[in-house]
Amino acid sequence: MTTVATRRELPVRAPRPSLLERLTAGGSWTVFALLLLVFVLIFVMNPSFAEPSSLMAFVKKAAPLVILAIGQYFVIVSGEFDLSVGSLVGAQVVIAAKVMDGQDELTWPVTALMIGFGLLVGLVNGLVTTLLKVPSFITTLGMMLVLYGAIRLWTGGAPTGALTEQFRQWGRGGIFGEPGQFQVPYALIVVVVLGVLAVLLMRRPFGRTLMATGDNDVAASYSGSPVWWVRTRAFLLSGFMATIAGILIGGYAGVTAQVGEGLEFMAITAVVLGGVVLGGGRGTVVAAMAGALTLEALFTLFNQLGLPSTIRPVVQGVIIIAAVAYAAMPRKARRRRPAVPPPSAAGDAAEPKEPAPTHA
Amino acid sequence: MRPARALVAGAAVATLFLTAACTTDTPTDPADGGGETSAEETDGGEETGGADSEWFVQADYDRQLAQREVVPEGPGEEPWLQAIEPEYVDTAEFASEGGDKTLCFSNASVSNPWRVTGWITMQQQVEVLQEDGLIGEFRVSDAADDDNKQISDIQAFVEAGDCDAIIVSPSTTATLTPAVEAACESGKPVIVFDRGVESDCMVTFIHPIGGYAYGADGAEFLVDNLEPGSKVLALRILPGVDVLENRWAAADKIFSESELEVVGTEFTGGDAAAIKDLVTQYLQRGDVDGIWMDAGDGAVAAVEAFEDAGKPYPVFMGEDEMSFLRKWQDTDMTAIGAVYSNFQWRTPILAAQKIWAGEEVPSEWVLPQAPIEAEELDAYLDANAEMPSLHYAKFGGEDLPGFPEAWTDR
Amino acid sequence: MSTAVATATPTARPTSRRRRRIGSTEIVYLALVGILVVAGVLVAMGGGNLFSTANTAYMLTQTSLLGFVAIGQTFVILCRSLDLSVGYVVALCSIVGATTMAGDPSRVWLGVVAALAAAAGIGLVNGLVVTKLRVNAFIATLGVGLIVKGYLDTQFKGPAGDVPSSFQMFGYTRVGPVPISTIVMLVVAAVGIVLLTRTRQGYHMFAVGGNVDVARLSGIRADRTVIIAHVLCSTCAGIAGLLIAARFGTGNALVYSYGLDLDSIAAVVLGGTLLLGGRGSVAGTVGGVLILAVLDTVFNVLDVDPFFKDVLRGVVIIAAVALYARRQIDPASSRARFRSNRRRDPVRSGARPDPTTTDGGASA
Amino acid sequence: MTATTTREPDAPAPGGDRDEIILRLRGIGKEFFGNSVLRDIDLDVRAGEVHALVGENGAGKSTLMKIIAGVHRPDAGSVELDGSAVTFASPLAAQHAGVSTVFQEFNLLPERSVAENVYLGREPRRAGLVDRGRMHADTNRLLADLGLTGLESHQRVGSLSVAQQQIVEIVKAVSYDARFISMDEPTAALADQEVELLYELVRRLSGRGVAILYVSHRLKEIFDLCDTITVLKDGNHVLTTPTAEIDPDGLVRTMVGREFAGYFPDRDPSIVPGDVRLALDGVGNTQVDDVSFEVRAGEIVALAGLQGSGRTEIAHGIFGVAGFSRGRVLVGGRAVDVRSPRQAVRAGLALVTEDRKAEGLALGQSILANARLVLDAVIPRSADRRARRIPGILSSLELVAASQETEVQYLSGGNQQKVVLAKWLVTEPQVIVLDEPTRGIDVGAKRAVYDLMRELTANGVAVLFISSELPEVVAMADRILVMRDGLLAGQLPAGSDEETVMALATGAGVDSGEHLAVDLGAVSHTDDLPGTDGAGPHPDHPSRSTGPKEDR
Repeated sequence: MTTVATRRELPVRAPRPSLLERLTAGGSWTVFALLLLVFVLIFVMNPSFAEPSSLMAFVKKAAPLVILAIGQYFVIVSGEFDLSVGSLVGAQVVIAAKVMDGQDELTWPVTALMIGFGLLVGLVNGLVTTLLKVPSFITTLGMMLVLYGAIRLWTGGAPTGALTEQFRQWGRGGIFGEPGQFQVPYALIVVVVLGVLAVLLMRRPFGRTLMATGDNDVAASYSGSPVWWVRTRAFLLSGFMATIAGILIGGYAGVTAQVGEGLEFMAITAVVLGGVVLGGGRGTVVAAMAGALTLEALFTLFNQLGLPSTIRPVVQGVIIIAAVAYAAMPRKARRRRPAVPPPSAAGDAAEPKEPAPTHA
Repeated sequence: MRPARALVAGAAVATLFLTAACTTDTPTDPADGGGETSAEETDGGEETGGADSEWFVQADYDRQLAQREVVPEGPGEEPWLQAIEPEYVDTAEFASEGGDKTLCFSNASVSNPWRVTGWITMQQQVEVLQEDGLIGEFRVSDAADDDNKQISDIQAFVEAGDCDAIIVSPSTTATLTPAVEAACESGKPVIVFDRGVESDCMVTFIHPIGGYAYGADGAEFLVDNLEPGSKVLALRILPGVDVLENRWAAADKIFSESELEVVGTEFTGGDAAAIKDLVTQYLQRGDVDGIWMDAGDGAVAAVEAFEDAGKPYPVFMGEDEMSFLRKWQDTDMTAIGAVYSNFQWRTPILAAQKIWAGEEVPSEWVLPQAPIEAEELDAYLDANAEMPSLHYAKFGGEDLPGFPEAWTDR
Repeated sequence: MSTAVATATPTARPTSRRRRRIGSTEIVYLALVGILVVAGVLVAMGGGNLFSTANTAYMLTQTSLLGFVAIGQTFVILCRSLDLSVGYVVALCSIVGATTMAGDPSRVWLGVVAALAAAAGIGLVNGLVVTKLRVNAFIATLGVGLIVKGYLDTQFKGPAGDVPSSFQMFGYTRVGPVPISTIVMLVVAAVGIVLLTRTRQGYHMFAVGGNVDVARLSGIRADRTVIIAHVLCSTCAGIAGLLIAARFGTGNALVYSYGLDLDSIAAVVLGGTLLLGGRGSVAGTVGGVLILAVLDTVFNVLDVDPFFKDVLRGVVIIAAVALYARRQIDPASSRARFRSNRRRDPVRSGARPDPTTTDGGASA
Repeated sequence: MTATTTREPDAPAPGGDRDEIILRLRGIGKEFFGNSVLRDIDLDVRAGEVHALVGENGAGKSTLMKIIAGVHRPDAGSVELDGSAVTFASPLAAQHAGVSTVFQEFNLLPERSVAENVYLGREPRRAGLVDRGRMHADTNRLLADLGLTGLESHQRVGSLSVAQQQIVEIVKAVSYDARFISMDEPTAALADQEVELLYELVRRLSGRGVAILYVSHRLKEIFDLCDTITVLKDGNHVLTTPTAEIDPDGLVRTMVGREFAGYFPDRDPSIVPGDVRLALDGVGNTQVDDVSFEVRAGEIVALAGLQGSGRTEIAHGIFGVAGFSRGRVLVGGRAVDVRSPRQAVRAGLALVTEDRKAEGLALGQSILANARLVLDAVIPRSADRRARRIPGILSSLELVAASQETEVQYLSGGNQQKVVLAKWLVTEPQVIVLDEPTRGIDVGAKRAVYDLMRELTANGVAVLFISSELPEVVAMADRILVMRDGLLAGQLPAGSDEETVMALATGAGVDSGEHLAVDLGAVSHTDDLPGTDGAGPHPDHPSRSTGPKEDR
């Protein structure tokens, strides 16, 4: 807002802010800077990482988290949480292995089954949260326990069966070239496609409604948006993305008992790292994906540094806090966010220069 | 605020007075021995335990390595009844007529495939004895890896007082010691297996040779099969678990005395994705000729990392987990399947049987523990053909009535 | 999470004596009684007795550990914050305590003080990061937790330290069926109740959690209040750590894998405290912990498959909170019902109190 | 102290130090970013005096209040309390010095009791613990002193009526032993019958020698209540006069610089009501009962009545927010069963809610996003196509902002309301329900709303117009329906005078004399954005132009 606008026509876009302004505006640039920095460091540490095949290997590893971040983004931007994705990923892999049990002809049916299951979990999360009014933190926490237990109950504690090679290609294989040489991983294609779709979706009416619902669900519902269904769809998307992530992880590394553990926190961390505000209504999906990439890149960097693996959590913790703290740093008063969830538009706008967020 | 905080502190203080005042069923002070073997602080730089860490006890190391060569007493076709250098103790005091006994088992958890496999074997063994009418009730508490809960579980068994024998598979050696000792004092026969406790109060402590032997089997294999100067990557699950630490301590010792170069020691949490990623990155930085693992979980992922990177297979130390054995056969690489004898899960039940019968049992019941070598591979693959991929070849349940359904369809 | 929790806003608090509606806490204990009855019957049908000394003792022992942590968690949640680092604090304090005592009975006090000091320190850090660095509590405490984890993994390989038997009594002694640890937990709970209902600090926690701007305007140092809540939370976790040490006879770093963080939050919410702060009670939390403990015991006595326990736990937590949400929807007016899940409720919740932005927009 | 004495303007009532000047401002000046929003303001407020501070949007009232309250520091001039110069570091410091301010937003915790709210931050203690007995006793005594029998210290604030909450606010201020209390539009949120409660309280306070600075847009209150009136205009002190020496028209002239006449757009005789667009047939629910009426195409039907009389509930019923459980609703002749706003929109209905911020807007989103919201939410398929009309609508409403990407939270109340209107206009509704559409917005924006209503009728839209401000009801409506206690109390033709309406609304005109005084609120009930007062034409701030000039 740079001029006293007394003209009648509104410009579609605000006048371009200065470079500095853009660099320091909002949380999301932080993540891109960090991402860049980490990659530069990695390249310096280990030039061979810059080789295409190495990068592709990185992509394969990072893809699942990026996709989880997309799903988590939808939920968080609508003002909710999804803690169940981790155990959902685990459940999906185990289901796949047990049901297809290495029979190629079952690959596709099972994939369909998994997607169905993922959507079902999302639906339950969504409906319990929206209709039964259970805080999504609790809903998805419960779902996390349920999935964890149910799956092990079903498989007697340890995953059984096996994944088919065909199924595993998604996470393991690629096109163009032979395994061992450079390949464009399917994972990369999947991520790009889903990423683009997500961006488009957020520009669609649904995306706008989702955003508005996260910002002020009452206003949204008074405007005819079916809040419960909008949020439920966010959970459905999260469930779907978790399924895809499961397919990729299963493909990448096969079946183990631990698969998926802790991913929910990774995903949320990634999204927040991307400057998306817990509580909803702010942030871009691209930044969320960048957050996921940054996180994965960090882990890679730790390896390249030969950082003792027991110290890594320390560094990780410091960096996450630092990044978020930086993004939360008051530049303009209105950029401030309350320090505790959920960030409401309320609060800290205390400077007189602050145009009053008018409120009833 | 000051008042309030003071109050909290005060509460804690008050507590301790209460504590001091009350009568107690605290077990005898485990300080002796406790202090030594339980880990003290290590300097921050040295992070992966190993030969020069508090986890390495030369005497135990030597004993275990020696025990590998000893011919165990007992029937060869029933390794779970064999014992190495047993010192028998008399159990007449526990002898009791009749059947329909109540057998209580405090399980650390069934949170990994190895334990799941063993747990099935144990249940099958119990069923046999229940058929015979010896065991009436088989009461189980699963602590889900929560030491605190397991302590309560054991206490509950003691409280209940109707257990004719208490089997404990401790989730952590040091922390369960007090509870186990309490159990011993209850006068019931106590059987400990897998991980031990820092006490010898139980009637018998059943375990395979141990972590040093396990780690050494793999390390020696790598040393024998790799050119001097070759690079070895050590993949570990997590720090702080004595069994695993011993495995690495032994390997570390052997590697340090060898020409091999250990390019890295990584904790993977047993997560296949993490393992594959780590190995892939090491391969990006240079060749890796050998892989040493402190547990088989995710071994296949490590192998695949080589495939996907288009690198030749390393000399590989895995475990007797079917997925690895099968991969081993498919790829025909130079490998060894270290074994932490899964059939030990049968032994406690049979030990209970003996104890009730008043037969003597070894006070420390050391079961044989031999790795699977290339020439035995096919045999074990055939024997476990139908078994799921996370099954363990040396589960020793082939002769149980439930075989194979009990293990195949869980 | 935000909006759904807000459904609770229009319920009556016990504070209004006249036409007082039955409060959340009462509900929790009613639920507890209900569960006890059902469970007792189930066990009885199985030929057991849920209330045998053994089972009672087991039940109560189970409450102590989670109890301490959840009581602490109540303070931060009341302040609209959250603490995901408690698990790591417990682990750390078990080790700090045990290593400081080093098997020497005369050093018990030193160990206790050291452990609690360490805990308070971490709480202070949590509070500072949340308030001064304005990092969302979820991320802040997650990060601090990771840092502690890294320290533990690096410095301590598994069990460390040695607790003299005199202090192990804290873990094992019982008065009748009631373990000392449970008594201590109840003492701490009592302190917590006094703190929240009888001290300014407690009043201020409700205020900060209810509406931080109102609190500020009334001269409450909001940041300080949140920091103190975090310090208290960690301190309680520290006591839990000492309990662990006493029961283990040593400290154990791996305690952080017990999932105390999420369990404690679940217990607090189960106890009827709003996840968004401003309303709740320690008494309720203790009730929530008891409910979880009873379930644990019953599952144990009935020999329920460990994995099935997780399923049931999950279901119970969701169901319980769903029930609260039901009754928390204010029947007073249809509009209230409709607005129930709004984030800013203008007049009725006295929202948007920033004195510097008084605009002409009339409230309705 | 009773009403009569407070109404003696020039001669404040007898009794000791009633002339003593409690608060004295001299040459107060304030600049924000180089443009001055207050220039050389002098103000004396005496003990026991109720001193009105009036002025149009941007006149500087809020800034002045905030300087007194210790929110802002003056750049020039001095604030004297009891003759000694003071500077308050914070609102709290001011409060402890006996200078309290009752802001518009309630600074209350709904979950806590009255006592806990009143003593928040300074709870009485004994032995380190909060002395709850004393706290409640003190609160009850305070309430008794102020003759507030309806309130009780244990009540949960969230369970109180808006008026009671407002009173708790004031009680809180008083509890600081305030010698000076400034109130910013204390009646803004109150229904007329509730206002009396507040009057009573204010009079008691002044009776106790408290000096009161009373900011209001409702001239009726000012003339009912205040002894002295100070008018600010564009940051300058224009006039201070005893109430008796000025009449409403003169006052409006001084503050608005505009005659009242011709303020409302005239009815266009060419518009004749068409078919029935909206018909309610004996509808009812928990809030209202047995309400039947029709709204025709091109007709403006006003729904008048006191707050809580069920007007808004009717709107919410029609719109499916809290649907009717009885009776039928017909839209365009077809019976519709509207169970949600979504269905309402589909049926061709639109509702401009009374609470802009809470129900109308996603404050963190852009103007465009908000304007598109209904389209995106209800008819996503054609949303993009129909959204193309938005820029045109926005500019026809003369919305002022830097760009469509501006987040609405940075707009003035008036411009925000225009966004809400645009959001609904773009859906081309058959029936539009306007619930207090002019509340809390400035003159210019109000005029825009009135013009829009006429324009809508010209286009054959049926308008249901809910308002508390009688002048606009009388001036705009073709028919006036009056609600009372959830029932339709009666229907009045266009041009009925306010007395009749009020009589009907209050029931048989009991003491309706109270309400006969002309309420020019419609004219002067302007939007006091601190931003407007504060930032002025600061680059970072569009709402400046929502000042009086906007409607020229």
